[in-house]
Amino acid sequence: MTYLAKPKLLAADAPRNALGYTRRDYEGAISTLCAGCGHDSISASVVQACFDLDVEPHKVAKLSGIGCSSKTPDYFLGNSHGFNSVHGRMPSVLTGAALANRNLIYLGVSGDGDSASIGIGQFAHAMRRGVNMTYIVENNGVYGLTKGQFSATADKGSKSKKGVINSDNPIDLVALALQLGATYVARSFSGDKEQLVPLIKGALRHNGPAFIDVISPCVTFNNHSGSTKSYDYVREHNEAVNRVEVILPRDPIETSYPAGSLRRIVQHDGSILHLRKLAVDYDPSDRIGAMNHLQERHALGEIVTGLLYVDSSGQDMHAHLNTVEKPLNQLGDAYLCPGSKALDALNALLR
Amino acid sequence: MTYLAKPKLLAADAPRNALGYTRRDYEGAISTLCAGCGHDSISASVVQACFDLDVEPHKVAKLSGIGCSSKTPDYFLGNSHGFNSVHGRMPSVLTGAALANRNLIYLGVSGDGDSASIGIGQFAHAMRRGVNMTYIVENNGVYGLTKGQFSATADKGSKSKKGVINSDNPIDLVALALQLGATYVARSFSGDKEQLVPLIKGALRHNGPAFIDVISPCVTFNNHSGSTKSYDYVREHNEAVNRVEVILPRDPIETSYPAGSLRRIVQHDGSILHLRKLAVDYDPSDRIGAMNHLQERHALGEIVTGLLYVDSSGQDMHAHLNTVEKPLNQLGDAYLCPGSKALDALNALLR
Amino acid sequence: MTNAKSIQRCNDFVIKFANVNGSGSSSANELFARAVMRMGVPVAPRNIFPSNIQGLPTWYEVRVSEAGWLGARGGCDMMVAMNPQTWDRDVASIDPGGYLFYDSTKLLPPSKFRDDITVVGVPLTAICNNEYTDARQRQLFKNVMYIGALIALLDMDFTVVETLITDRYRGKDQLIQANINALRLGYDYARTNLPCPIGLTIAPADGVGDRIFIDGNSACGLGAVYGGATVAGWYPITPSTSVIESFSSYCRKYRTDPDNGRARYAIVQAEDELASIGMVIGAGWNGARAFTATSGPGISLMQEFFGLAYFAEIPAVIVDIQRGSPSTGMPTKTQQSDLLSCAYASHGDTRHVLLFPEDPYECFTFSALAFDLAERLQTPVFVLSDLDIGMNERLCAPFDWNDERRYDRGKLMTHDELEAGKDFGRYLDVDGDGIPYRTIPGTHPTRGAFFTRGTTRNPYAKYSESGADYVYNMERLRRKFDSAKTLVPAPVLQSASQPTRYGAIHFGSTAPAMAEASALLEADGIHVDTLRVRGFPFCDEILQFIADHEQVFVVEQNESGQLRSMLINEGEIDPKRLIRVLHYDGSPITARFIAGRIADALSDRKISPLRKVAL
Amino acid sequence: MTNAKSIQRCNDFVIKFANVNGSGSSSANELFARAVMRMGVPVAPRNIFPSNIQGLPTWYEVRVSEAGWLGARGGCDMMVAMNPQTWDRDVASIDPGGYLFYDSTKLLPPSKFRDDITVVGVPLTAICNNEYTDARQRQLFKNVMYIGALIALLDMDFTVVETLITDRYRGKDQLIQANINALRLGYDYARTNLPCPIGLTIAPADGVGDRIFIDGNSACGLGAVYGGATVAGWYPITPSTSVIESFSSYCRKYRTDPDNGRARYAIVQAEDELASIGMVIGAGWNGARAFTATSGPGISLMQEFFGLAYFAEIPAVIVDIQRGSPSTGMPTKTQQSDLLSCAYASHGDTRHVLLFPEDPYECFTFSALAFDLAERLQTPVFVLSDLDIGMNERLCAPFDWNDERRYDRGKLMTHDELEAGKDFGRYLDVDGDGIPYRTIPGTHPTRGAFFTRGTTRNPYAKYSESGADYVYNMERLRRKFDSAKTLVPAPVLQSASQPTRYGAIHFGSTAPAMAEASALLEADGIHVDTLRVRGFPFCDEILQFIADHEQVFVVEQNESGQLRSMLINEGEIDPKRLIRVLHYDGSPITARFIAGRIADALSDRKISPLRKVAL
Ligand SMILES: Cc1ncc(C[n+]2csc(CCOP(=O)(O)OP(=O)(O)O)c2C)c(N)n1
Ligand SMILES: Cc1ncc(C[n+]2csc(CCOP(=O)(O)OP(=O)(O)O)c2C)c(N)n1
Ligand code: SF4
Ligand code: SF4
Ligand SMILES: [Mg+2]
Ligand SMILES: [Mg+2]
Repeated sequence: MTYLAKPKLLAADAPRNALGYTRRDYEGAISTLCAGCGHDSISASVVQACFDLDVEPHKVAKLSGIGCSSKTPDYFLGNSHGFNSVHGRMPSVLTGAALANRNLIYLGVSGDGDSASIGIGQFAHAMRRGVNMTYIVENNGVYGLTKGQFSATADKGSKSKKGVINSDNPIDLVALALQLGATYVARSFSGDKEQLVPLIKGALRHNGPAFIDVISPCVTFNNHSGSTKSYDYVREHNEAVNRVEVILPRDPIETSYPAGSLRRIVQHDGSILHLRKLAVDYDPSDRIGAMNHLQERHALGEIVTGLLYVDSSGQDMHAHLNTVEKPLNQLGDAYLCPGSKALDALNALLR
Repeated sequence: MTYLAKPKLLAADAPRNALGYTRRDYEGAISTLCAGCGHDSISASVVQACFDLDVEPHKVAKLSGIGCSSKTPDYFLGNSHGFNSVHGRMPSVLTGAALANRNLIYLGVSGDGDSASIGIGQFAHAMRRGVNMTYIVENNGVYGLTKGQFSATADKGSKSKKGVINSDNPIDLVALALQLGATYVARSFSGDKEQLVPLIKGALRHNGPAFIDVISPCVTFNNHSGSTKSYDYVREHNEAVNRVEVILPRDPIETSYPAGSLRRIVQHDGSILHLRKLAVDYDPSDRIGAMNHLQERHALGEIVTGLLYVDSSGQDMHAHLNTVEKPLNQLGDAYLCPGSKALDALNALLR
Repeated sequence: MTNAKSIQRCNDFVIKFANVNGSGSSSANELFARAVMRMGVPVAPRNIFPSNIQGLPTWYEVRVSEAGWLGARGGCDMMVAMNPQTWDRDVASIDPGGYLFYDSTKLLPPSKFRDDITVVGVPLTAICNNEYTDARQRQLFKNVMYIGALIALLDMDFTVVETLITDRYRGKDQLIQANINALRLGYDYARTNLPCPIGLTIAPADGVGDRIFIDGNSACGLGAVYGGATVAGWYPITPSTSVIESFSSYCRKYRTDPDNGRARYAIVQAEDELASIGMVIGAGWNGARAFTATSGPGISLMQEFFGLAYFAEIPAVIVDIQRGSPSTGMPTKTQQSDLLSCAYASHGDTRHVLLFPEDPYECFTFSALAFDLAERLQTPVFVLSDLDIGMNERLCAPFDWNDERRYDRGKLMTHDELEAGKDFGRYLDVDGDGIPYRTIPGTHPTRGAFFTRGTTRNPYAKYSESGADYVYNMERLRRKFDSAKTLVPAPVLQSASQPTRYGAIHFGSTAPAMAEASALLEADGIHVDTLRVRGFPFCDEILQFIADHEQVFVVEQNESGQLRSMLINEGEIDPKRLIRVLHYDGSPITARFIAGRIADALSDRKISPLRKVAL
Repeated sequence: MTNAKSIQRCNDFVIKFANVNGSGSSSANELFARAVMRMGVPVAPRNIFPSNIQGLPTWYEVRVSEAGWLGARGGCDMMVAMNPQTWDRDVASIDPGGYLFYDSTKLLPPSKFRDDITVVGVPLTAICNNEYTDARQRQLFKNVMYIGALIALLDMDFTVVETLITDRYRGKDQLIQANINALRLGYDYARTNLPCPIGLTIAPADGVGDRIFIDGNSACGLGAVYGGATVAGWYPITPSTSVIESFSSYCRKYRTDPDNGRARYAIVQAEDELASIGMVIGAGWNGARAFTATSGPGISLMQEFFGLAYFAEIPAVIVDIQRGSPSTGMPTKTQQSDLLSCAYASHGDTRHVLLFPEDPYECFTFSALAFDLAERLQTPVFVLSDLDIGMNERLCAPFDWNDERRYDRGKLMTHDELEAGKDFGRYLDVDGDGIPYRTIPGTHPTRGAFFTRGTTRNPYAKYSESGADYVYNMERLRRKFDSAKTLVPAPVLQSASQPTRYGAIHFGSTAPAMAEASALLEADGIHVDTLRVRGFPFCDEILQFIADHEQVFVVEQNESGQLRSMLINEGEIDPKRLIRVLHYDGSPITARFIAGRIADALSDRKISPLRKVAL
């Protein structure tokens, strides 16, 4: 609670990353969310991922919409600029920010109401436009901040805390992201940091639109039986297709693994994704296959998690626009203003 | 052109349908669209479909957004109430209309810009809500009325009249409709009335959200080579999976066909869809399979047309809401107002 | 331990409960307020809560006033300090001579207290811990327990609270017993260990009469049921959400078909506000009475659709529960700051009909009326309530309904009229009131169908780009708006005890504070006639009132004086004659504030508004 | 065949071309207007077009005025009637004594003509058909051909048009020849078969000077380039689309990196207006100069975001090309009716900065200026142009730019200042102008980062629900808005030839008509000082002007007198002193209309506005 001053003392031996930062340097204000809210675990995972990747906090821009989930950027990366915009419109605001400075890391945080209900249009278009960002939806199937109404990701037939049965078809944001052109698509569970942290790391190092749908139970309004977004339900129906490990160029040369069990994907920035296959034989480079698998399992009530699709060759929005290397927000007057001579010449043509 | 008075004379022997109406009774104002615009052919198909089905014109409500396509409801069914609402918002207006009176036939007409760009959110939510309607998108890949900018359905790599190459991923409304819960999903081509008319008829008789994506070339801004929405391109890449015939209960008992070649689907209202398989062996009751087929062929540059998916057992929005049979807009005061006694009782509880 | 100059008051004080959000205290606090009411003493409770679900501070302020003043008073005579987070400010906020009630289980250093207040400690946690094992129970019953203690301390009637509990949990006997026991524990502890009563007491009175106790949003929902609304398209947003919750629960109660259990209504949670208002407009176009409820951000998002409904002339009802703005602003605080964005909503020249309820009674009445006006005028009608009215229970006149009353569907052309060949021009002014006839889709097989659009058209609804058609339409819309003047509720005049040159105009939730302020001013010999505006467009009485007074104060809960701007513009009033009295920090306006401002203005004659505070 | 009382005028008449939409006539007509300009005669062309792509009627009205009046005049001295659909109204619209030019290929009954006009027939179709085989060619060259005939009839300089064609198709010699031949065909036919010149003639003059000929939207796009805009998020909508088309073509020309051909700008066609403004706000937050261009419906859709940018204090530029409203209204007609929805955009109490360009020169200048103001004031800045300025070519002063000028980035806290430990309160008023310092994301590793939000926060950008923090912020925003008064362009005063008690206030595209109206009135001995408002908030000169005149006419192109309302509210002006002169049928306002209204008002002294036409 922001009302309690945050303890400042820090263990002298707290581990430091390559930049000399401790985990604490990646934390933010103290959370005001309900005790046990899945969103807080996601915040912790973001902190861990950024610490592990030696991200410079001020090189990250964190943007969100409105909702409990959208509040979380206040609770991590206190040294990063943040923007809690308006409900459902984070994608456009982030797109604009990304246009202004291609050199920052863009982290968009949203909720299922924020992205699948009011924000579905902006979500869809940010994906198809190839915005270079990590887009995390903290998906609890309800509107937490307005006290538990169904959101558009609530499964058909699932029961609300008040006992209402949802009769609308659910929107599967992962399926949409796959269809609309996201080049890094994953699903995870706030209760499984081991899976989530590497997925976030991979996304932060990915070039292009990276989408992660994180099932994140709302303990206050959607953690009862009959809900398909409760801790229990997700634990029981979680089907992880793979485990990811992110290897940075500067990391020690990896030891060899039994062939087949491991898949190695080199990303645009040189980072390497190691995918260890689990249960099913799953090919994360086959977009249509991924959609197919997803839908079939969903029909069986299973929640497919892991890195579902990755295309490390994709181009991002700036490539499409062929913009200069230097961030647009850093171009000086001389680069922008054609000056009076050009104007005189133009005037001449207009007579 | 509305400026030219419409010729009123009518051949005495003009064919009449069961209601005694001629085709003319299903026409509207004279089109102001460009000569050759695909949209006009769709209007003609709507007229034909309604004539064939003996639809009572005043029992149809036609709604649209804004655009050349959205103007067309003015050019057919002159005896139906029409509503040219605001850009991209037809689905919500139609949903409200459908809530008010469950007994009319709802025909929503939109464009690709109207539905896939500004309107994608309302499109998605109308589908998942199960609104009982026929939703036709007159898809030309551009914004016609604003002079030819790319819309969100323009294929990646396709060329604009001005020579610009589209770098964004396309939105495939059919794929979305399938994913979001439409129970009747088809794609057709304005140039193929033979295919289009029965698809519209089937949709009008379908219970639940019926979506038809009609590729409808914009002769003025998107009919050049390099466009994937031109008459030539669509003719060359059109892959029809089946042909539909709509049999009304009152029609003569059908003759038998060689098994396998024909599929018979009885709709909620007793009408029967006869699907004659074409080229591929295609199962229109397999939603996931349909999506798969669609995506695979799209990857090959083909445009899959026909009745792609139909589920005649689906429930519509009114079923979900368990509303009374009588249209809400016809319930009298007595049915709506609890009256003073109830109020007195309530007051007592509030003291 | 009671000290000399401690406050001594009966049936006239403010008691405030400081709690933690989500700790279940609200139902206990509400129990207290109801008990006061049941004892016949007017009470006005107010929630002060954060934009958060759990863990942050909340306050419940209860004003006890036998005189019947229901506006916020300000100050605090007794603080029930249950939230350690806010202890310091809570203690500091007690009026000198006031009382502090706290959980004395943990010992606190004297520095944590004040010596000019009376401190009353009850070891609530201790008692709970040896009574209950379950953590949640300990939490919940602690709340009930302090109510018990208060009953003793304030000399209230124990049985009244008992009955309340019995009524509330009717059927759940165990719950009833458990609660009454907790209540008793607190009561007994106080009686035996504390000097009861303290200086603040509640004595039976008959100041309540037949009034009812309900929040404005519930009343709006009920009003929509009585007004014949069958379609609601909505999107959750604080503080409007409970309007729809109320509508749906009353619909379940009153609109479920007895024969087959089916619904005579349809409520759809839309994907956003654009879709909500779109559904309302579609339903209105198709002849159903439809509405939505929202707040500021929703009003902004609906602007384009408002313009369509205005120009295409489609009935629609919008209930706007105003909150702290602009932008996300202060979502859980109150304000009256959406007047301009509703009155002139959408681009271009528009004017919209507004209704300003003062309390739950008018929330009910005006919500029902709005549907008649919307169909009569074929235009959007806005019910402008606010968080203060909407989310707090308020004593108000009992709801009433005249069973003779029939819904006014407005100018609807029927099948038979069309059949008889009656001329139908959808946008034709047939009788000078600017209101045309309309047809509902499906009315007649071959006549009466028309094409609705947001573009210009001729009186027969044919598309037109002619300037003459456009001007005809705009002038007709203007006439129509004038016709609305006599249809919206007339203003309410409250004359001072003697003729005066001074007047005050106010509206909505400012009413109780204004009434009390007038009394305070009268006491100081300052006489002010007050006029409560209840609708827009403004009828002549309002302009006459301004003409009749030399100086008119316009009392509002916004920063720029929005009603004043509208009065000046619509009434062609010289701004100099209208003096702003503006309160806009998100807390409900108080009589002390209003009286103070008016007195100052009249005393030091600084009555002409300064340029820098122009709209 | 020329009849007695036919109009005889040189360099002072209106000629109108009636064509069919999409028939390629516009470029030919434009050629004609340019030719007049090249002959040194001021010319003011206006397109009158439908909301349609092909087949509906369009008109191109060219006012030739050596006196230099560029406003619409009304009436028509010569009609070039090329559209059978509209023949009757076109013929009827010619002033008595005027001229009718038509395609005489098909014989028309005398009933189709008037005997009080001079009819000039050229068998265009016939000539074309035996000259060209291809249908499209026949269509296109017919247009060029009637221009050729007009050159002869109006006694214009053939070589001027030849050169224009040569310039236009430079490099495409075949096209040049083909066009000149067609031109020649028409010219020769007229010379040999018709009495040339007719009563209307164009003689060389030097009334044009160094002025340039361009449309306002192109100028806005160019202004954005000079203003340093690097990001544009937009959504197509008439009449604003060409602003972005211009911006992108000028960017390609001036902002392509010479070394690698890469873009020093980013233009994204968004999915809708909410996304457009969202992108602009995101880019502005991140330190780039960003803008969008839209029209009424877009302004309505952007309302919520405007409130966010206002309250979170983010620079943004919005170019609004106003059109006929409300709703879809008259999308291809002009109006000045978005003032209120921009000035007080979004729910709650807000005030926004507006700029009112009068012509392409100011479209350029103000568009560039807007970016400095947006960053200096950290708020949205609106450039309010309209269809009349935006989509018609207009003679205006040549663009100029001072190379010494540097972009004003406003109060930006730098890395070094932060490093040096300078106190940074994002919402702290450090020097009384109400404008706080901001940091751009990425500025400093450990200092200067803050969390931007639309909710209330304290001066150090920490989340807050405190009323005091809210009020501090609102008062600071008010101070900030006052600071803007001296930053927006000052009004332009045009004094009458002698001291007068009457004044007229106007803005934007009304300027040329107002200037001409003053002259007309002066001629009748009515003297009116005029003041052209160029920005909002209103500076003191404007209020002084009102104070200095007994009666002030406020001339606007909207139905409710929106600028007048703003003047009354912001300036605390007695409405009685401001008289509405409103023209709003979608056609550009004329001097005749303004002068007529003012003369009437002053003559029959009906000068106090009537209640019924209040805002
Ligand atoms: C325009 C607008 N409409 C409605 C709201 C109210 N509102 C705030 S948060 C929210 C839903 C949040 O749901 P979700 O995105 O799933 O976040 P969660 O709280 O569940 O994490 C709503 C409807 C708003 N702030 N703005
Ligand atoms: C809010 C809003 N924004 C923009 C416009 C301008 N506009 C009119 S039609 C249109 C696009 C139409 O494209 P589409 O839906 O594909 O229809 P088409 O003309 O291609 O048939 C646009 C952007 C508008 N009318 N309203
Ligand atoms: S309401 Fe739900 S989503 Fe919001 S903070 Fe509490 S648990 Fe989390
Ligand atoms: S512009 Fe294109 S879509 Fe519009 S009417 Fe013409 S051909 Fe049809
Ligand atoms: Mg959620
Ligand atoms: Mg299109």
